Amino acid sequence: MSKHHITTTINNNPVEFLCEPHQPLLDVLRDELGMTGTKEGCGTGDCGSCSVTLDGRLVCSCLVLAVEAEGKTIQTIEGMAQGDHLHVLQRKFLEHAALQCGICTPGFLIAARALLERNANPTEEEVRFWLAGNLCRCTGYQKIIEAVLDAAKEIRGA
Amino acid sequence: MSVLRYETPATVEAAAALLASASGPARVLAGGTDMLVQMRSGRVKPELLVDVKHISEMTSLTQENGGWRIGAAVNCMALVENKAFASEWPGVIDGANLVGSVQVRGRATLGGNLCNASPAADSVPAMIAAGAVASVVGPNGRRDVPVEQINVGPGKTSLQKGELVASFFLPSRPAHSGDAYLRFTPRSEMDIAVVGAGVNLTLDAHGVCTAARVSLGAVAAQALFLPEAGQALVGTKVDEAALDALAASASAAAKPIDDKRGTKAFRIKVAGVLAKRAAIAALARAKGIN
Amino acid sequence: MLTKTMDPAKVLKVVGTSPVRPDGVPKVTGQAVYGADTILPGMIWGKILRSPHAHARIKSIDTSKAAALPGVKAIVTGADLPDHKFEYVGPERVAVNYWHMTRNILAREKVLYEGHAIAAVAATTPAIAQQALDLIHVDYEILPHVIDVDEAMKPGAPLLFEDMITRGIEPAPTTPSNIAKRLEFSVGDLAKGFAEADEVVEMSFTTAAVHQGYIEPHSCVARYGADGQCELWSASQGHFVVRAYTAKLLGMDIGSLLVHPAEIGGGFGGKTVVYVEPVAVALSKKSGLPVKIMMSREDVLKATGPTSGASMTVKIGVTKAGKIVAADSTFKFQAGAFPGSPVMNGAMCAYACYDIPNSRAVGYDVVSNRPKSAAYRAPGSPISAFGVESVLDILAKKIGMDPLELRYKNAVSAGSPTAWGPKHAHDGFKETIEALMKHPSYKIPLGKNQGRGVASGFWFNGGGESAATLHVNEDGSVVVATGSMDVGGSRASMALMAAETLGIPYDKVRSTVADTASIGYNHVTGGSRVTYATGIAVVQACNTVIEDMRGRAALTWDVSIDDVIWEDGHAKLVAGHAGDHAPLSLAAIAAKRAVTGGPIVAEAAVNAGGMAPGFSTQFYDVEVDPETGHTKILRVVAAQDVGRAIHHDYCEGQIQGGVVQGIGWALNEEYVYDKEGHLSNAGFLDYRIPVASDLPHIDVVMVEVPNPNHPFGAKGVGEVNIVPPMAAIANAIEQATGKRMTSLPMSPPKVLAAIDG
Amino acid sequence: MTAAHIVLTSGFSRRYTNGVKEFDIDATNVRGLLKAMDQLYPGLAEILEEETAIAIDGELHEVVYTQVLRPGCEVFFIPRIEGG
Repeated sequence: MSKHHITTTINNNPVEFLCEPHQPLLDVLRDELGMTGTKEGCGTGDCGSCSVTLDGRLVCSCLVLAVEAEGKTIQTIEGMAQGDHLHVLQRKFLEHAALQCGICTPGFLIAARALLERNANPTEEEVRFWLAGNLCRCTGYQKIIEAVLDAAKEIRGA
Repeated sequence: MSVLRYETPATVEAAAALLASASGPARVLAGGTDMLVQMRSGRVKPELLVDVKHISEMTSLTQENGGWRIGAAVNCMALVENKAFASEWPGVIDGANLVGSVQVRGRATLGGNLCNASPAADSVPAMIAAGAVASVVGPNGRRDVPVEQINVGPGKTSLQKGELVASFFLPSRPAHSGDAYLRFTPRSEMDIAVVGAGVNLTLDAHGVCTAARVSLGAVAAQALFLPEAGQALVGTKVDEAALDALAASASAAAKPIDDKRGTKAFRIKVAGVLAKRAAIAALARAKGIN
Repeated sequence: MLTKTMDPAKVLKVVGTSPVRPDGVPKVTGQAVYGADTILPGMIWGKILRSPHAHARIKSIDTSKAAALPGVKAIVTGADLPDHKFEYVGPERVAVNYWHMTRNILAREKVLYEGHAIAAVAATTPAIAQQALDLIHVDYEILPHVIDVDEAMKPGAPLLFEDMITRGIEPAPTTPSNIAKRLEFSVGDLAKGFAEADEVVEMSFTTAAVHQGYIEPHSCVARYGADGQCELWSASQGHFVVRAYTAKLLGMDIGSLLVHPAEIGGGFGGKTVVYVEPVAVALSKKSGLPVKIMMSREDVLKATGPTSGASMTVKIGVTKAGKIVAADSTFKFQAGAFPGSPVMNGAMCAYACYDIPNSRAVGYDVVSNRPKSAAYRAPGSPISAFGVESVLDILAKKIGMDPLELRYKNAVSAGSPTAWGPKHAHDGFKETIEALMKHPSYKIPLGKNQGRGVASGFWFNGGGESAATLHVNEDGSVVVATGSMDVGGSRASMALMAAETLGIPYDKVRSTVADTASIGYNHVTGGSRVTYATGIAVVQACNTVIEDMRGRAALTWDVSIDDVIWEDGHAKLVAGHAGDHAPLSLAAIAAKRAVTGGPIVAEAAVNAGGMAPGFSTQFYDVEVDPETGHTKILRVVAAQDVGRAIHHDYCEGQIQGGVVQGIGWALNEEYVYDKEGHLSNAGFLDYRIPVASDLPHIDVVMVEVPNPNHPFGAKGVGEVNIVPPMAAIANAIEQATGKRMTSLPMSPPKVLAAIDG
Repeated sequence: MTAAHIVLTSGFSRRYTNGVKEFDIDATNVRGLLKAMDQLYPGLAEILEEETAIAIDGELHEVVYTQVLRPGCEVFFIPRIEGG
């Protein structure tokens, strides 16, 4: 077995790991590095539950090979709060009951943060289309959209 | 998963050499959003992956003699976020902006979308309509190939062993030109085109169409380039009659199959409907109303 | 023994508000531990080999090459599980047949659907386990298969069970068939009823099998000890039922299996059964190591229970004045590979909203080469409602009556008869119709290619066995523990009910779900039963603690307990009683608990009855593109009787979730099988559940007609909301296009074919 | 003491009480009712306990011995409900 040695930065921490070339980044995060906050819902890039950012770009970690992460910076859900200070999106999701079972929530939070970093004043339509890559079966999306719009308002200081 | 070799060449020529010298199955890895799904399902079992994302020529987006040179490994989001390119080729952006989801577009590339050779690929009809030319690099040098000649069937391209697409060239645009791409999917996002239609047209000063390229996706073994459908618009003011002729020509050209996403009858009808609507959108853009 | 009922009109401080759920922070920070997140020392990975054929006899299984692969630690097949007698055990509707169940966990004589589990391997890495699966050789004798329910019922159809004689037919048939059971509910005189009708409509409908679509695939971790004691971390809707099924399938006694409730990533009824748990335990037993199994999305869609697809005929007669005089329907439900579709629920719920003097509902439970069906949100009711509520809409137009009006004229209320015997004991349905009649959006004018459709729905809601414990901590904070798995926020609801009953703030209550060794038996979290039944147990435990604390205050003040009342979280002397004792808070009493007798603990256990059914009436505005057949949902208003909303936002969230699942069921979701009986859309790309950009604002109206049998008037909320959407959308499409769609899903190709005629 | 009026579903009565659907039984709780039914049809109590739910004046319950029967109440034994 010929494992690759990969050096990355995950949630601003230096991280090194060994992995097989065929292993998706999602499996390494969960099974090798014990970071189980990123979830697998389909393994084929159709549900968004495994969303992370790679060098600032929102991606599905099930559709990225771990070897491709060499020298890159990764942000996962585990790094979203600063200690016990929740990110405004995390707070708004709780306040707006924007989660029920919560398996899709990490993916939604990572995707919503990527949106608000690009567009601090999105319309409801823009939020719905940006988050169309994240599937949720419990909530019917309504309260997720309200939570993201409310978070945007707070970030804008409106 | 058999033992898999992963290489990250720095030049297109090195990538071509790796592919040419591979004994077992070898594939280019650009965005990987189709490749990894096929590897996971076992439909594809490569023994060598050539990751081209470290090759600057393939990851850059530059203006070249009035047109644009797009690296085959530029991801769709980067393309969509480039304001200068997006304003000049809105139709190509329509296509790039419909590939999968935001997450998928963060990785998926025009080169990968083309060479995966899915008949329903969203960027391909728009690129064909735009008249894009692929720069193909192989063991015996480079050649230019119009995009419509790359795909020859589901999962099959005209590329020889060791060849890969390095970049695309979009020619400079004459005045009063506009392009658009529309697709039909049951969901508003996150879907594979049941039918796709790309139209690119140019008007003269009086609003008469002087040139038109039409392409359909997901209605044949590969994206279709339809010169006759384009002719239906040339010489007209792209009025209702011309649009109906375009729709009829598009429907006639469609050779779809029944599958889990749509029926033959549905695709034939909707091919015409979308071709017409795409032409209307392209017309508006050509007149500067967008 | 029901708890004493709070006065419904009493102003409540905490119940009805929307505090943050106790499991919220772990879920938004990625710390929550779901079925696949548990990691144990020395853990290895299990993978399951599944049948590539829809129907085949297993002649032999050769695992020798796989066993020789370095890193492989254990291999199991059906032979590793004990077999069971062929018998149906338990209630008729939900009868469990372990002979069937063990064959669905790991095939024995035959594989009955593509994806049917045959063998499983545990190895030191997932890759080795996958490689080992490819080395297992199975010798199949491929048999002809049948997928469609009508085809499966035809004489001469391939038989899944060569000896299956239809139950429920007297005298019993002599030849085997794929029809597992026939049932019938009839009341009154059909001929007389239809004779009185001015308008009669008879129409046939089909619905496609649809999956619950939970985003978390089935997953668990099992650790079987050398002493025969086993622990299981499982994401299920009922860890006590997982324990019972797994122990029975492994031949273990229940006491030696401890099941921890991992967080569950959605269930909707689909995780009230077991698939991977018995396999993981068997692999752990054989390997001596903890084993983790996680299904892929493809496994979930190919091999876990969708709800039935169905074929039905519905005939209803009404008078010009809008009285429904007769109804006669036949429902044929796909059960999948083993008997057990929700056809009885469907037959019972079909007319349950309406007072119909003469009615018959016949049901058939039919097996075919598809995964065994499992419960999906009000199982059976949405399927029969699609036919009944569509026909009612047609009849309303024929007699020129507003569809809400027709429903209102026939709506049941307390005392109305049902088709299965007992009279309704609760109101709530008319109120949902009135809510829509008064709703401003119901009068918004519609444009070209647009239409408005209405439909109603009924669901029983469950009660049953629940247990809860309450501990009072030294500082006056309390711990509420129940055995009811929490998906939709029930930990928050339990805390709300405890805080209100005890008279303390919500954030003084820590609400948890206890494992099977730490709490009394709790039935599944399903049937919308938890807030009702487990809520009753929680309030009873609180009342027991209140009695205890009143006693301790009386002891402290040297007065009789009858002179002490409990109010606003304090023990107080009855007004006007001699002596000037200041009220004693919970914290004050708890601080002195040692001298007044020791720890303050109470456990309550109930078999709750007196639950009230759920009613929902909804309308949908749609716009249909006449050139592509695409249906866009413009507006949704969903009214539902919730009794009393315990947690306002989570109650509303249940209704929004059910509506959107209904929209997916109506427009895009289906199983597409090819000629070889293989599922061609086994993934979230082509099994299309709704995405955020498909949907408008979903306007929820929570009607509150309290159920006096619950301390706070609560009724089950989780399920009835999925019953009306399909018919309502079909009715809206008919108004927009003039075409009556009778087959789900109403996908664009089908709608366009109808429009083009 | 007026008796409780007991009704079985037609399917159930066909299988276990050769078609007899309705009974009048003197009983103050479900335990007494089940014992009386068992006298009429030996073994019926066990089946009622395992296979049915009970509706007393329309209120649904699982079969529990201690459940009180109001004089003259209407009792239906119906199939048990299982939800999703």
